[in-house]
Amino acid sequence: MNKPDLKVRIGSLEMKNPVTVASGTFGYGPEYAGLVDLDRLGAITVKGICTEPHVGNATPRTFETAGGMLNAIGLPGPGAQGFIKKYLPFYEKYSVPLIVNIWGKTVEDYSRVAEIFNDQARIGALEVNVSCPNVKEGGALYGTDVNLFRTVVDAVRVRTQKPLIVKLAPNVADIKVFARAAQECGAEAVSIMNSYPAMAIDIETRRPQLANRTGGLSGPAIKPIAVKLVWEAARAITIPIIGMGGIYTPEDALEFIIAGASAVAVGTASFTDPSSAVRVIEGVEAWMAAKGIGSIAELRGTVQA
Amino acid sequence: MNKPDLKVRIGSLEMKNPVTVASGTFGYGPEYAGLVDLDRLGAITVKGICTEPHVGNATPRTFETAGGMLNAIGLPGPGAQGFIKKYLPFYEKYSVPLIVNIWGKTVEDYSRVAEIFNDQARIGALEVNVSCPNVKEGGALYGTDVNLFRTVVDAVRVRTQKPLIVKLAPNVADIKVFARAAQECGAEAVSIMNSYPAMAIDIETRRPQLANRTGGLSGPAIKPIAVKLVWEAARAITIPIIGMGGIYTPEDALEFIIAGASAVAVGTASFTDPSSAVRVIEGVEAWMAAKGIGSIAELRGTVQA
Amino acid sequence: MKQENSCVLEHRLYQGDYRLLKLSAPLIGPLVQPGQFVHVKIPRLEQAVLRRPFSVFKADASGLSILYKTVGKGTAALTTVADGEPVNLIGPLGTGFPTAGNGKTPVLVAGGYGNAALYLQAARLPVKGVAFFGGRTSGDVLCVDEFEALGWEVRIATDDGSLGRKGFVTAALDEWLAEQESGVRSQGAGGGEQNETFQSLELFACGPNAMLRAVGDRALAKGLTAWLSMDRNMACGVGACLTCVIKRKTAGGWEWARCCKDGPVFNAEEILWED
Amino acid sequence: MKQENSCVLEHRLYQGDYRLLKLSAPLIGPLVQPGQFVHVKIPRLEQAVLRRPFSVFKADASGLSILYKTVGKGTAALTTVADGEPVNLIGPLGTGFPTAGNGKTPVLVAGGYGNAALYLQAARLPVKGVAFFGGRTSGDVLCVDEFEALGWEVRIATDDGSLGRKGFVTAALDEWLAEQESGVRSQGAGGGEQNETFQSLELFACGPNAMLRAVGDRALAKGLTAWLSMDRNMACGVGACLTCVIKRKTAGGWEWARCCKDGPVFNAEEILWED
Ligand SMILES: Cc1cc2nc3c(=O)[nH]c(=O)nc-3n(C[C@H](O)[C@H](O)[C@H](O)COP(=O)(O)OP(=O)(O)OC[C@H]3O[C@@H](n4cnc5c(N)ncnc54)[C@H](O)[C@@H]3O)c2cc1C
Ligand SMILES: Cc1cc2nc3c(=O)[nH]c(=O)nc-3n(C[C@H](O)[C@H](O)[C@H](O)COP(=O)(O)OP(=O)(O)OC[C@H]3O[C@@H](n4cnc5c(N)ncnc54)[C@H](O)[C@@H]3O)c2cc1C
Ligand SMILES: Cc1cc2nc3c(=O)[nH]c(=O)nc-3n(C[C@H](O)[C@H](O)[C@H](O)COP(=O)(O)O)c2cc1C
Ligand SMILES: Cc1cc2nc3c(=O)[nH]c(=O)nc-3n(C[C@H](O)[C@H](O)[C@H](O)COP(=O)(O)O)c2cc1C
Ligand code: FES
Ligand code: FES
Repeated sequence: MNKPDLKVRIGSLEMKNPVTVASGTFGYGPEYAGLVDLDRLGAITVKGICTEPHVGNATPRTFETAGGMLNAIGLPGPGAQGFIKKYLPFYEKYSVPLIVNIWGKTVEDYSRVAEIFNDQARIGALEVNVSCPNVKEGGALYGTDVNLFRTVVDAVRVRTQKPLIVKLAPNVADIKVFARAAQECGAEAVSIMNSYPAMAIDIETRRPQLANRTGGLSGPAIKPIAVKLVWEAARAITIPIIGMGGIYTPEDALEFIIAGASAVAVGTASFTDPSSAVRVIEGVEAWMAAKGIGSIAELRGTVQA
Repeated sequence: MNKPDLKVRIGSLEMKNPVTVASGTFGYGPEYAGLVDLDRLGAITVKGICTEPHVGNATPRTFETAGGMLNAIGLPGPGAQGFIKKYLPFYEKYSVPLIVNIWGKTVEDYSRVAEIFNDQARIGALEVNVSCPNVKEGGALYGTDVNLFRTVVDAVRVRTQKPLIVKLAPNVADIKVFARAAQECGAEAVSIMNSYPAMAIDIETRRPQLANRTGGLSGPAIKPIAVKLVWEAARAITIPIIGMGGIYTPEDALEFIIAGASAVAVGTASFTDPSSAVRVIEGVEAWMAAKGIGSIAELRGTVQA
Repeated sequence: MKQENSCVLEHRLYQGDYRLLKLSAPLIGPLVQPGQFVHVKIPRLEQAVLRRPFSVFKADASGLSILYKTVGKGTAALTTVADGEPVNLIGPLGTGFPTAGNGKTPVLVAGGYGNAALYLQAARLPVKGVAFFGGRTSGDVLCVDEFEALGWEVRIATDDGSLGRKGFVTAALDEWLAEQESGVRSQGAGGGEQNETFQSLELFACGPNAMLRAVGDRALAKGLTAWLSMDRNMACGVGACLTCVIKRKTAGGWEWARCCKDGPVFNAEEILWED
Repeated sequence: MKQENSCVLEHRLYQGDYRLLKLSAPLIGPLVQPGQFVHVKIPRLEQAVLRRPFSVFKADASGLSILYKTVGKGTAALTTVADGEPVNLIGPLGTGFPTAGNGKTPVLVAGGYGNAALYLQAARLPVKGVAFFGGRTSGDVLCVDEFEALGWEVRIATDDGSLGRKGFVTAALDEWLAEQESGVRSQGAGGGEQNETFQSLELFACGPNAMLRAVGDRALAKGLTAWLSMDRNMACGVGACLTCVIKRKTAGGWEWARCCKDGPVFNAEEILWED
């Protein structure tokens, strides 16, 4: 049984296997370093960062639901310079590729943060979050109005030579429109999907369970939605797709790859079990080896549909 | 402890309690009659019917997922005349209000089926399904393109004096647009939500788990999405909302009502437990009585958000 | 059709991969007809919205039992239920086997859990005949003693030859049918009577789809009546959701028939097989 | 911080609504510092994506135990785990209690599971002092004997007066603090020494937020150091998700601090309470 070739490329970013972690579920890297061998991962994707430090939402920020959870963290973070100072040095001792998730309140914000990170050699790619359901400023609209969407992607594109991954919003009538727009604007990849706008209410207090009122649904509950979106997008574009949404097992990851994803991200699963991402990598490799599948490319998008 | 007033009105349709069943999960009525006292329900909503008999999709038609299920039944049915002959007589021995879910492949289909049912006194209201994820013909687009949506609702409206409930598609960027359009076109209510377009793939065969390739996700998994959509729509319109999506317990139903729904439908829960709808009714009544809440109107939309 | 909160009376390994689960079911038990099934809410499998259908193996006022094999997450969860634990049932469901026609000689054909599904039929048929049981290996062939105790002649075939003859159960059936046909022909003088004896055979089958189809095809080819119990994924179990449909021939073509309500047992004649 | 597949060594009703769960944890057990917690994957609760945090009650190489109360679906599911069943743990997590300052006299204040969370601290502090335990009723006051056996003086208050004095634990604490303050004042001659004795009190508290805030306010008002173990909903438990934040005062204003990583124990001085 030969070892299958798990390598995946997103523009100049080389991942030795197709598994990264989903932004916001793995902190900035150090948090899980005691439990997870970071260099086993195909890449680390860190929590969304904007130009300036941001406080995010009030608490409660998460709530568990059937087969999933809501979050409305609201993108608190140290800002671009804070991230560079506080977290980039940590990566010197690791070889794992680094994807930084960026966001902004304005188009100008997006391009500034992209520009700041463009100089940082340790950063392998930027993931542009135009789909955070939890910040009032623009965020949501950038992901669901295709003109605004293009404006943001264009603005970021001109400021960075790094591979650009555009993270699509799931709550649109036709994901293909946004996938194509991202490709046309010169993105190297899209990631699908962000958490789905959702809500839960405490019937006793009649207050939302999240301080932000609404939040994003993630976890196994949304997996079938994500697989569908990946499958649709894969037939509309030629750039790679990073699939995510409820991936817990190697089988889940394979389902996304067969649907059309080139790589996948493990998100909520890390909360349930921090070893999830590594288990997924090992399982994908073992499954491919057992079936004699030589490479991810051989598997990608092979769904008979 | 006084008995709370559970009555709800949808135009001329009077429901003695706010709980109906979701179209397609309760057959045409007779199927569950041996297990459920149909006259306990606020209304029965039957499976989607179109002018002519329709065969629906190939099998497999359903697939279980985490906290939910996919279905792509594809609206098989006896057609309008078939329904009238085969099922309407059954309702003579019951007093439960009857809501008939209608669909069409063309705008003309919609208006014809509405017209056929307009003469049937036993039918209390029509629910217009513009959001079935599982028929290729038009269906999906009618629910996500607001101009087509208006065309369908207008066409049905002119052909029937019965209360019109428009069933909205969840996979839109802004549900308020469709809720308002339904109200403006003269609908008496909207129902939210239909199952969410989704997919699952068997990694061994690399074939979709459903013959139709994609299907609709329903069940507890989608409840937080549905609650959010109901909450948003409730702030945009004044006509009643029938909320649905993963309702299993009285608390779930109360959550939808507090979010802004006037009535609710129990769907997938009937598969898990046929007594779900009656349990929900009894539980809602008991909860309201215990809290001294006199009527549904007192509770509706009272979320502090 | 009732919904009943039953409770586990007995739960143990039965044979091979199969477990026996006996449940108290004073409401449902006495109503069960051969070939009917119960729709089981698997305890502790909270994330599962669907019940699981199982044929009734035995049933009377003392309870109802099923024989099941672990094949997925539902049946895996079922293995953990303990004596006294509550289990919610809906049943009896479906249209089971008819009794054999007047003067007919019943022939049973079963594979896998089909043996369990046919047990009540074997017990209640007024005439006993021959039962053909197939399985991958000897462990898959269930209840042989019990059928023999009921007075049935049991013929076994296993894929690996570990019990009975080696090969498919349909091969054993073929051989026997040929014997019957020619045996009768060579004995008699004219054609009428022998044909009648052979034609008196009535088949009742439950097992994998491929087996059912093979049994049905043989029966149709030879002009015999065959009743096939079809296994189809189910959601509601009561005829409401239209998940479990198969194509049933009609005068003009075909219509959908629901395995959970119109079946699971169908006359082989009615079934329009898809490939 | 380790992830460990532990296994149930003991599981029983402890007192009132609380159960004791003892787990084998050769990796995590020996590392636990007082006030730290473990993040528990509740077995059989498959639809739940989140772990549940529990303070470590006791821990050594033989295992670690928690005391928990059933309040929701996770803790309800936990009550069904059986001896020998595997339970996945992450721990020890968080920044626990510091040891008491040099020459300080420790005072413990606890409500509910706080008693369990403070036990290791009580056991490991070099000096024993007074422990104030509160609860709704006598059944909620845990481990009194065990604290006494460690050499602590235990003072109890219950809302219904069924054990100890009637009222909030903070009322008992207030009275005692006032006694200490004035007692010292009336005994001594000058002001310096008495003040020093009173100022030597160092508070360690765990319990409901309202209680913690009350303890913190008193401490700040009287210039005492108080360490409060905060209970916040958690997702990751390791500092990655930013679910469990509280406001921590900074020179310029405040910043978020994560209860799971920077806490759960904070100096009362640091906490910016929200209303
Ligand atoms: C009328 C009828 C009678 C049956 N009688 C028996 C019996 O007596 N003993 C026995 O061992 N099995 C029987 N089965 C099959 C049994 O229902 C399945 O093995 C069981 O549903 C598998 O569930 P799972 O969760 O373990 O498998 P999974 O594959 O994890 O189930 C996933 C989904 O697929 C469905 N599914 C999977 N396999 C089947 C199948 N073969 N038939 C129908 N649905 C399936 C499940 O119900 C569930 O919805 C019968 C099926 C039918 C339709
Ligand atoms: C650091 C720390 C230590 C703790 N130590 C103990 C202990 O020793 N003994 C004990 O009985 N309890 C302790 N708790 C509280 C315990 O975590 C909750 O009672 C438990 O999570 C409730 O889960 P549930 O599923 O039963 O409740 P549900 O209300 O059904 O839970 C739903 C969600 O809310 C969260 N949640 C609910 N209540 C709390 C709470 N009070 N704190 C944090 N999250 C909550 C759950 O984790 C879950 O995500 C501690 C909490 C923290 C933060
Ligand atoms: C707690 C939490 C925080 C998140 N923060 C971010 C973020 O900062 N930026 C972003 O693009 N996505 C964020 N997401 C979305 C995830 O990256 C991912 O798209 C989503 O959770 C679906 O994957 P999953 O179901 O595997 O978690 C967050 C998700 C969670 C649960
Ligand atoms: C098996 C099945 C069949 C359905 N058929 C219809 C239908 O015919 N017409 C329709 O408007 N909705 C149909 N639906 C959608 C439901 O009415 C409901 O909107 C959806 O399932 C969400 O509710 P739930 O989560 O409670 O099931 C169907 C759903 C299921 C599961
Ligand atoms: S399973 Fe629902 S119709 Fe048969
Ligand atoms: S629980 Fe995730 S940061 Fe504390």
